[in-house]
Amino acid sequence: MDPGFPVLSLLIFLPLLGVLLIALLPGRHTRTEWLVQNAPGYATRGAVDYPKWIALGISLGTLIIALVMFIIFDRSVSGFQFVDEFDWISAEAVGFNVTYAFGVDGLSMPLVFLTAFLTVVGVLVSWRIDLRTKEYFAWLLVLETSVLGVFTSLDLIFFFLFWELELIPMFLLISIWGSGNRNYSALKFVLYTVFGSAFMLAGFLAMGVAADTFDIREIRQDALAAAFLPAPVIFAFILIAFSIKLPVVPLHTWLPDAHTDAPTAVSVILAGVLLKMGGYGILRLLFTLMPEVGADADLALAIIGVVSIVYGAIVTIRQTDLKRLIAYSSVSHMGFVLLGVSALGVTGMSGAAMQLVTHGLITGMLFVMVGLVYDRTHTRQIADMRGLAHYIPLLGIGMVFAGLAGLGLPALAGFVAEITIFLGAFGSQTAPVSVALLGVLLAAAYILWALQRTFFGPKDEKWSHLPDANHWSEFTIIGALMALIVLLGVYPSIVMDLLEMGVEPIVHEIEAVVSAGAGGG
Amino acid sequence: MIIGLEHYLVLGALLFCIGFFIALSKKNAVGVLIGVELMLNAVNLTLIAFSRFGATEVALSTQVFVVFIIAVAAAEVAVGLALALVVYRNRQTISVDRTTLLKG
Amino acid sequence: MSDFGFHLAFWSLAAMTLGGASMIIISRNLIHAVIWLVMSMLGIAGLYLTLSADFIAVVQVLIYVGAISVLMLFAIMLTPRAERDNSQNIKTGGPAALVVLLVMISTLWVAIDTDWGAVREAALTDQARLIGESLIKHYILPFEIGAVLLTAALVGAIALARQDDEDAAVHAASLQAELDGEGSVDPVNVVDPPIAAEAPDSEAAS
Amino acid sequence: MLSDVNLLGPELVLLVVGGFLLIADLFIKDRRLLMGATLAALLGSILYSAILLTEGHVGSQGFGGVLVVDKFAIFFQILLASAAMAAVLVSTETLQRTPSRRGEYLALILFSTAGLQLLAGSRDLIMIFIALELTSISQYILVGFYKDRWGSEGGLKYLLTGAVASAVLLYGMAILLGLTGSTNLSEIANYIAWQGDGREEALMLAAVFLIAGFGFKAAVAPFQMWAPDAYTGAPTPIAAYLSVASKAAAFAILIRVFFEALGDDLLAEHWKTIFAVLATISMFVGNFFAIRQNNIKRMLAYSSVAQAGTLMIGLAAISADRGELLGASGILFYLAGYTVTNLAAFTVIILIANQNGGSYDIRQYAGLGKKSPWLALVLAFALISLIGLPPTAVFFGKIYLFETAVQSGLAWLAVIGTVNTLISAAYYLRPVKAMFIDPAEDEDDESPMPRPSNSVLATMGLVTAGVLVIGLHPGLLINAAEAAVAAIFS
Amino acid sequence: MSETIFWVILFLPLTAFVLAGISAVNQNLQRQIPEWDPNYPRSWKPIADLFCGPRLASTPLIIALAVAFLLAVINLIDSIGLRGLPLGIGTHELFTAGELVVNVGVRIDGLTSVMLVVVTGVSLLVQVYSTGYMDGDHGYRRYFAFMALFTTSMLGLVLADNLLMLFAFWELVGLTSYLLIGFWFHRPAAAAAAKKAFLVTRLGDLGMLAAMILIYSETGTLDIASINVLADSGAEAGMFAINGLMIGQTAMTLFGLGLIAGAVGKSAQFPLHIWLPDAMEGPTPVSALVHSATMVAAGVYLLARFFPVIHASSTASDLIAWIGAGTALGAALLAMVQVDIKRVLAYSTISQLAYMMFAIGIGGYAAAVFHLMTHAFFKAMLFLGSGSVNHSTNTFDMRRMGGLRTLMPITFLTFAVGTLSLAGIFPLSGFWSKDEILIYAWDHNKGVFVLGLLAAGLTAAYMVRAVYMTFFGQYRGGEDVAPGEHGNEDPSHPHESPRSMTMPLLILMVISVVAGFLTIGGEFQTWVYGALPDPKEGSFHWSWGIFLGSTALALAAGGAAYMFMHHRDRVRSWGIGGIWPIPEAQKFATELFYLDSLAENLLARRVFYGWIARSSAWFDATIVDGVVNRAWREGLTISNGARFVQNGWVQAGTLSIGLGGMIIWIAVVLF
Repeated sequence: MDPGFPVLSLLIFLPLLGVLLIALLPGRHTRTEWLVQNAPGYATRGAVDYPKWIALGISLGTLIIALVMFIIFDRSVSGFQFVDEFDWISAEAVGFNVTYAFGVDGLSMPLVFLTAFLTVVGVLVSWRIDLRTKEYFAWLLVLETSVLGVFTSLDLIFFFLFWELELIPMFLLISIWGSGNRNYSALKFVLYTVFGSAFMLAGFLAMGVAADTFDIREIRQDALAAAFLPAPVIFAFILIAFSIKLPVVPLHTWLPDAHTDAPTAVSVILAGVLLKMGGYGILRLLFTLMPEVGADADLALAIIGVVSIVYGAIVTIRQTDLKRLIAYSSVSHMGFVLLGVSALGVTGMSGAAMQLVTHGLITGMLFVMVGLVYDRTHTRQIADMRGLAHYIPLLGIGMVFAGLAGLGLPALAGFVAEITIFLGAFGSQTAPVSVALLGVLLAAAYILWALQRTFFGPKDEKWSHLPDANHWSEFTIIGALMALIVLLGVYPSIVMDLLEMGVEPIVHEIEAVVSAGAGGG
Repeated sequence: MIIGLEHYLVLGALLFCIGFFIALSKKNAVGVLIGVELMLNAVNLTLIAFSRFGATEVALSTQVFVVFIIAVAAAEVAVGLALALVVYRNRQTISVDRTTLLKG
Repeated sequence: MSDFGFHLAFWSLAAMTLGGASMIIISRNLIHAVIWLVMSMLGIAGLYLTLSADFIAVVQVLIYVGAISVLMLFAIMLTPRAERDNSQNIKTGGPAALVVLLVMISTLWVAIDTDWGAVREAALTDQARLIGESLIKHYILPFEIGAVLLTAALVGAIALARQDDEDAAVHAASLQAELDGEGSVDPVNVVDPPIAAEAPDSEAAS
Repeated sequence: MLSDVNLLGPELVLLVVGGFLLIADLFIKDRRLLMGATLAALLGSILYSAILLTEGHVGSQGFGGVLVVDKFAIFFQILLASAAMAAVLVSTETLQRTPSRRGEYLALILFSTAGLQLLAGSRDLIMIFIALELTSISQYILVGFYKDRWGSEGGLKYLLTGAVASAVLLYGMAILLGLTGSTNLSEIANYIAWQGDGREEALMLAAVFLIAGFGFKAAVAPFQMWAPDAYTGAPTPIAAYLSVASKAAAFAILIRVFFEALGDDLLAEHWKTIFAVLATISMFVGNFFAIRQNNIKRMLAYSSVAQAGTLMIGLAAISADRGELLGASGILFYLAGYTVTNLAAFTVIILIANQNGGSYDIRQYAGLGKKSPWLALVLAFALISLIGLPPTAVFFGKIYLFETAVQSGLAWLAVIGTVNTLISAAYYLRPVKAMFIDPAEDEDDESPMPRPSNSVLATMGLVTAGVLVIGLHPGLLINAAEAAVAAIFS
Repeated sequence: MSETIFWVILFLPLTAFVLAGISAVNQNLQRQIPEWDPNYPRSWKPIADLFCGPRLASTPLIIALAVAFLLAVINLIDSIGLRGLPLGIGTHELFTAGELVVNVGVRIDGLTSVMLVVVTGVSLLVQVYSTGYMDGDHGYRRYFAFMALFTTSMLGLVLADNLLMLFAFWELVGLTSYLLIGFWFHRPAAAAAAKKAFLVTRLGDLGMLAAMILIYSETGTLDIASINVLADSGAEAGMFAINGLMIGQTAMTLFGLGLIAGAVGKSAQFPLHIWLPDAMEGPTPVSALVHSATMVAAGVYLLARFFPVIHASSTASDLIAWIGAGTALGAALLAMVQVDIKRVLAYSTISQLAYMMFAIGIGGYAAAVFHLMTHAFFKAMLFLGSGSVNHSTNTFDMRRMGGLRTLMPITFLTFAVGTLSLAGIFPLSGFWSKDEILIYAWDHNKGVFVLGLLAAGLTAAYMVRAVYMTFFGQYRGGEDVAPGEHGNEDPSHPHESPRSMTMPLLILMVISVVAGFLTIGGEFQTWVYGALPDPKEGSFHWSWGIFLGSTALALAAGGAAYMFMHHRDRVRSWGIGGIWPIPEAQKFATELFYLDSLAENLLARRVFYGWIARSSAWFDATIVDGVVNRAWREGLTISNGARFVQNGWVQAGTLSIGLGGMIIWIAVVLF
C-alpha cells in the first residue's frame, strides 16, 4: 500500500507537532489571568485548558490516521506497507549506515492502532489533571511518538532510539505526576529498562555489524554467522531487554512499582502499549531475524512464560493494593505471549500477537477504572474499600467488565487470545501449556476476589459522597474500551487476520530453518 | 668495567624514583615541587645519556629536548610557587595534607 | 679521559647526586632541602660533563642552580618560619614507598635488561652551535611555542602573585572561613567569589 | 618557510591575539572589547582552519615534520576553538569577578587553546611536550584564577599532580627516544617495526608512562584524581573548557601517538587490552564517585571521567582488526557530541549559579523547573544527552562507540558501557528530579531572576541546538569524523 | 427449519439484554447526573426516562422468550418429524489463526430441540414469575439484564456445533451464574458465594479446556459431530480413526475425563458440588432457572452431547457412573439435615443431577436426558414455590415457617406436586424418568442401582420433611424484612403470592404432571437418540419389580419422615436430636461431610492462600525485588565509602598515577 504520501511519518511525528503547539501556546495559567483581566464574565465559567484540548485533538488526529491506515491496509499483500525511507547516516568507509525506514505490516498495524487509541484514552483519563498540565500533555504526546516509533521502525538503530526515547517522558510523568513512592518507581523503571537496553544494544550492534546493515528487512540469520558474538548470545542479549519490558519473572519487579505510582494515563499506556513493545520485539526482531536460535529456544521460552503465568498469578493474589494487583496480573498475562511464541506456529504466534493487542485494551481498561476509582477514593488499598458498587455503580460496571475481560471470559477479547495460544501451543509445548491452564483459574481467583472486596459487600458510609462517572470523557473512555473489547471478542478476525499475515513470514522462516536443520542433521 | 649507558640509565632511574618518592611524601608544596624537579632532572640525565650513546641526530634532538625540559621546569616552578603563594594567602598554610577543602 | 679518572668522576658524581637527593628526603628543614637539591643538581651537571654534554651542563648550572633554586628559596623566605617544615606526610609515606618500589623495580629492570641498540663512542662536538642551529631550524616551532609558554607562565605567575583590588575581599573572606573552621567535609559549599564592584568607567554600557 | 607559517595559521591567530590582549589589558578595560577580540581570534582560527581545509593544504607537514595539517588536526582545531568560544562567551560573570585580570584570563584561554590545537597537529615528541605544557600551564593558572580558597587549592593540586604526570610522561618519552632514536612519530613508527627481543618491556614502560601522561589530561581513571578538585575550584567556564577541550586534545594525541607511532599490529593487541581495562575502570570509577556528589560541577567532573572511559572504548576498538576507522571516527564523533552537550550543561549551570548566588548545590535546584522552565529544560536535555538517551548527540555517540566495540569483538565492553549508562542515569537524573519534581524551598518566592547576559543565553541556544542537530542528523558529523580519521588510518 | 430461526432464537434474548442493560445503566446515570452537572440538559430527561423504565427491562425479555419458546416448539415438532436426526445446517468461519479455524454454527437435532424447549420454556415462566418476585427491587433492571444474558448464553451453549463455541457459552453461563448469585452484592455471603461458584466451576472448566485443547491438537477439529463420529467408530489397536481423523485410546480417555471434569464442575457433582448450596444466595427465580433447571443441567447436556466419547472409554464411563451414584446418595443424605428450604432443594438438585450423570455413565442416555427435562420442570417449580414462600415470609429458614398450607394454597399445591414428582410417585413425570434410570441401572450396574435406589428413598424422606416443616404445623412467624431490602412488610401474616408468580407455578405443575407420558412408546427416546452418530429406535422399558420397589420405598421413606416430623417431640424424648439417629452422624451431615471446610478453609485458605501464595509473595518482595534493591543500596554505600580514596590530598592523585601505571605495566609485561 503506497499512498504516495509519507503518512507513516506524519503519524509518528504528529504528536511532536502537538508538543510544539502546546509549548508555544499559552497554558491555562496565562489564559485565566488574561480572562480575568479582560473578560470578567468568562472567569467564572472556568478557563479553557488549552494543553489538554490540543493533546486531545492531536491524539485524535493520530488515531484517525491510524484508523485510516488500518482500513486501507492491504490485507492481500504480505510485507511492509506505507514504507517511508531514506538514508539517514551513510558512513560508507566505516560501514555505519542507518536508514530512516518506517513501515507497518500485519503485526505492527494493530499495535499502532492500539497505541493511538490508548493515547486518546490516556488524554481523556487525564482530563481532570490540574498540575502543570502543559508539560503533562506534552510528555504524554512525546510518549506516543516514541511508542509509535518503536512499532514502526524498520531499522534497528531507530528501534533503539525510540525504545530509549520513551524513557524520558515516562520518567518525568511518573515522578512528577505520580503518587506514593514515585521517585523510586520512576528511577527503577528507567534503570531496569536501561539495564536491558545495555544488552539489547550490544546485540543490535553485533547483528548490524555482522549483517553490515541495520535494516530489519535485510538482516537474516545467515549473515549472523560472521558475528563476533554467537547468534544464541545475541539472541539472549536482546531477549533480556524484551523480557524486562514484557516483563517476565524474575525481571518483573519494576512493573508493580511503576504501575502503582504512575498517574492513571501513564499506567494505561504503560500496561497497554509499553509492555507490548517487549512482545513485539520478540516477534519482530528475535524470531524474524534469528529464527534458528528462536526455534531452539522454544522450550526455554515456554518455561519462562509458564513460570510468569503461574507465579505471577499466585503473587497477584496476595496483593493488597488494587493497582499493584492489576500490575502483577500483567506479569501473568504477558507470560501467555511467550507461551504463544514458543509454539513456533502460526496459530500460537497469532495468539501471542493477539494477546498483545487484547491485553493492551483490557489492562488499559482495568487501569482506567482503577484510576477513576482512585481519583474518587484517594486510596488504592483494597482493605479500605468496600461496597463501592453502591455509590459508583457505573464505575462498578466498568470495573467488573474489565475484570471479566481480564480473566478471559468468552465474547471478550482476552479469551480469543488465550484460547488461540492454548490451541496453538499445546501440540509443541504440551507440558507447559498444561501447567499454564492453572493461570486461567488463578486469574479468575484474584480478579473476582478483588472485585468482591472492593465493589461488593455492604455499603460503607464513608464512600457515600463519591461521585459516579459523570464526565463525558469518562463515559467516552469506558464506552470505547468496552466496545473494542467486545468487538475483538466476538469478531476477532478484524485483527487476527492482520496478525496472522504478520506472523506467517516469521513462521515460514522458522519452518524453513527447522526443516533445513532436520534435513542437514 | 666500562661505565656505559646502563650506568647512567640506572642512575637516572634511581634519581627518578627518589624524586617521585619526595613528590609523593613531602608535606610541603615546595617539597613536592623539589621532588618534581628531581624527576625532571632524572629524565634529563636519561636523555643526555642517550645523547652520548646514540646516533648523531639522536644526540641533537635529545639535547634540544633537555633544553626545553629545563625551560618548562622553570616555568612550572614559577607558576607553582605563585599558586602556593595564593594558597598561603588564603589558608595560611601550604601543607598539602591541610589543603583538603576539595575532596570526596 | 682516563679510565680511572672517569670511573672516579662518575661514581663520585653519582654519589653526590643520589646522596643529595636522599638528603632531601631526610632533611626536615626546607631550606636545607633546597641546598641539598642544589648539590644534587651540581652532581648532575658534572654527570653531563662526563657525558660530554658541555652546553647542557652549563645550562643546568645556570638555570637550576642559579635560577630555580633561588626562586624556591625566595618563595620559602616569603612564607613564615612555620612553613619551612619539610617533614614527611606520614599518611602517604607507606603507599608512596610501595609505589616507588614498584617504579624502581620496573625502571631499573628496563634500564638494565633492555638492549638499547648501537653504542657510539665519539662524543658530539660543537654542541652549542649545533643545538642553536637545530633550535632555529628543525625545532623552530617548539622554540617559538616555548617562548609563548614562558610568557604565559610569567604573566600567569604575576597575575596570581599580584594582589589585585578584588582579591583582598576574597582573601579576607577565606581567612575568616579558615578561622571558623568551615567547609572541608563535602565540597558542595563551593561558591563563586562575589562580583567585585565595577569601576564606573569600565562597565558603563551594561 | 612562509608556507609553514601559513600552516600554523589557526594557532598563530590565537597566539598573536593572545599576546595583544596581554598588552591591551593595560589600556583597555572594557570587557566587551576584550571579549570581542578573543572571540574574533577564535573565529579567525576556525575560519583559518576551514581555509586550510579547502585550500588544499591538507596533509602538508610543516616545520620539519613537527607539525602536520591533516583533516584530523583540522577537525580538532575547529572543535577546540569552538569549545573555547563557548567558554569565552559564558565567561562574562567570571570577567566581572576579576576586573583587573581580564586580559590575562582571555589570553591564557587563547594560549591554552593554541596549545591544544598544536597538540592535535603535532608529529614530534618535543612538539607534543611543549604544546602540552603550554596548555597545562595556562590551565593551572586559569583554574586558580579566582584566587579564592577553592580555586587556589584546585590550581595547586592540578599543578602538582600535573607536574608529576609531566615528569612521568617525559620519562616515557625519554625511553621511547632511547629505544627508537627519534622524536618524530613516523620515524618512531619505522623503528618500531624493527624491534628486537628484550625491548618490549621498555617499550611497554614507555607506553604506560605516555598513557599516564596523556590519560592525566583526558582525566582517565586512575589518573583522574585532579579533575574533580580542579573543576570544582575553577571558574565554571574553565571547568567546562577543561572537561571538553583538554579531553578532546588528549584523545587526539593518544590516537596520534598510539596509532601513528606505535600502531604496530603486534603492539595493538596490548593497547587494546590496556585501553579496554582503562575504559572499564574509568567508567566505573567516574560513575560510582559521581552518584553521591551534591555539587553539580563536581558531579560533572566525575561524569567526565566516566565519559573519558566511554571514549576509551573507541581507543580499544581501534586496536582491533577492523576497528581502526570506525573506532577513531567514533571517538571524534563522540567527542564532538560530548563537547556540545557538556557545554550546554555547564552553560546552564553558570546561568543558574548566577541566579542563586554562585552556588552549585544540586539540592538548591529544587523548584527550578517552575521558576526558570527554559533553563531547567535545557539542563535536563543536556543531562539526558549525557546519559545517552535519544534524540541527542551523545546517544548516537554511544551507539557509534559501542558499535565499534562490538565490531572489534569487545561486545563485553559495550555491555559494560551500557550498564554504566544505567549507573550514570541514577545521578544525571538527580538534578532533573530536583528541578522538576522536588518542591522549591521558598515556594512563594516570585522574585524575578536576574537577567542573564545575552552572550550566555546565545551560547546556551547554540550548544543546545548543536546537541539536537547532532542527535537528529548525525550523518554530517559522522562523515566529517570519518574523513578526519582517514588521514591517520588509510 | 432454516438456520436463521436459530439465530433469531439466540438473538432475541440478547436484544432484550441490550435493552435491559441500557435501562439499568440509564437508571444509574439518571440517579447522579443532575446532581453532578448543573448543565445537564433538561430536555434529555424525557428521553432518559424512556430508557429507564423498569418495564423496558422485563417486558422485552418476556416477549423475546415467548417468541423463542414458540420457535423452539415449532422446531421440536419439526424435529420430531425428522425423528431427531440432525438438520443439515451450515457453519460459519469466525476467525482463523494459522491452521486453527474457529467456527460458529448451530447443530440442531433431537437433543438440542428438547433442550431449546426446556430452556426457553422454563426461562419464560421464570421471567414471568420474576416480574412479581423482583418487583420493587432496586436492581430490577439489572436482574433482567443478567437473566437475558443468561438465557442467551444457555441457548448458545445448547445450539453450539463445535466445542470451542460450546465452551465459550459454557463460560458465559458461568459468568451469568456468577452475576446472578452475587446479584445482591451487598450481602457478603452472596458476593462470596458468587466468587466461590465461579471458581469451583472454573476448576472443572479447566478440565474441559484441557480436553478441548487436547482434542484439537490430536485431531485438528473441534466439530462436535466429527468428534462423536470418531469416538463412535470404535478403537482398533488402540486407535480411533475415521474420516481422516485419528486419535489414540489414551487421548480419547483423557478427552472424556476432561469433559467429565467440566460436567462435574458445572453440574455440581462430587467433589466440586460445594458451590451449589452456597449459590442459593441468589434470588430464588435464579435458583429455579440457573441452579436447578438449566445451567447445572448443562453438565449433563455436555456428557449427553459427547455420549459416544464417554462410552469410547470404560474408564470415563465407569468414573462418571460411580461419581454420579455416590453423589446421588451423598447429596440426598445432606439434604436430610438442611433447615434452609432452598438448600434442601439445592442438595436435591445435586442428587438428581447425579442420577442423570450415572445414567449416562451406565449408558442410559435417553433416560438421562428425559430426567433432565422432567427435573427441569418440577425442580423449577419447587424452587419457585420456595420463592413464593419466601415472598411472604422473608425467610428460607424452614424453622420459621410452618402451617402455610392454608395460607398459601396454590403454592402448597404446586410444591406438593413437585415433591411427589421428585419422590417418583406414579404417574408424575419424575416417576417415569427416575424409574427409567433405575431400570437401566438394574440392567447394567447393580452397584449403582443400589445406591440410586437408596437415594430415591431418601429423596422422598427429605422432601416430605421439607414439606412438613414448611406447610404443616403452626406458622412460626417468618422473619422481618432486612433493612434496605424489599419484601413482605408484615411477615406475621403471610399471604398468597401475586398472580404473576402463581401462574407460572400452575403451568409448571401441569407440565410436571403430564411430561412423563412422553416416554411411553419410546418416542422421546427416539428423538433424543437421533442426536447420536448411530441413531436407533427408542423403546419404553417397564419393569414391575422396579416400579413396585421404588414406589414402595418412596412411600415408606416419605411416610417414615412424616411420622418422624409429626411426632417430633416424642422422638426427641427418645434421645434422638435430629433426623439422623446418632449425634455424630448428624453433626457430620450438618457440617456437609466437612467437604466444604476442607476445600475452602484448608485447601484454598490455608494451603494455597496462606502458604503457597504468601511464600510466593514473600519471595517476590524479598528475594526477586529485594536483591535488586539491596544491590542498589549497597552500590550507593560503596560509592559513599569509596570516596575516602578521593581524600583531597595532592598525593593521592600522584599515587594513583604511579600505582595505576605500574599495575598496567606489570599486567602487560606478565601476561
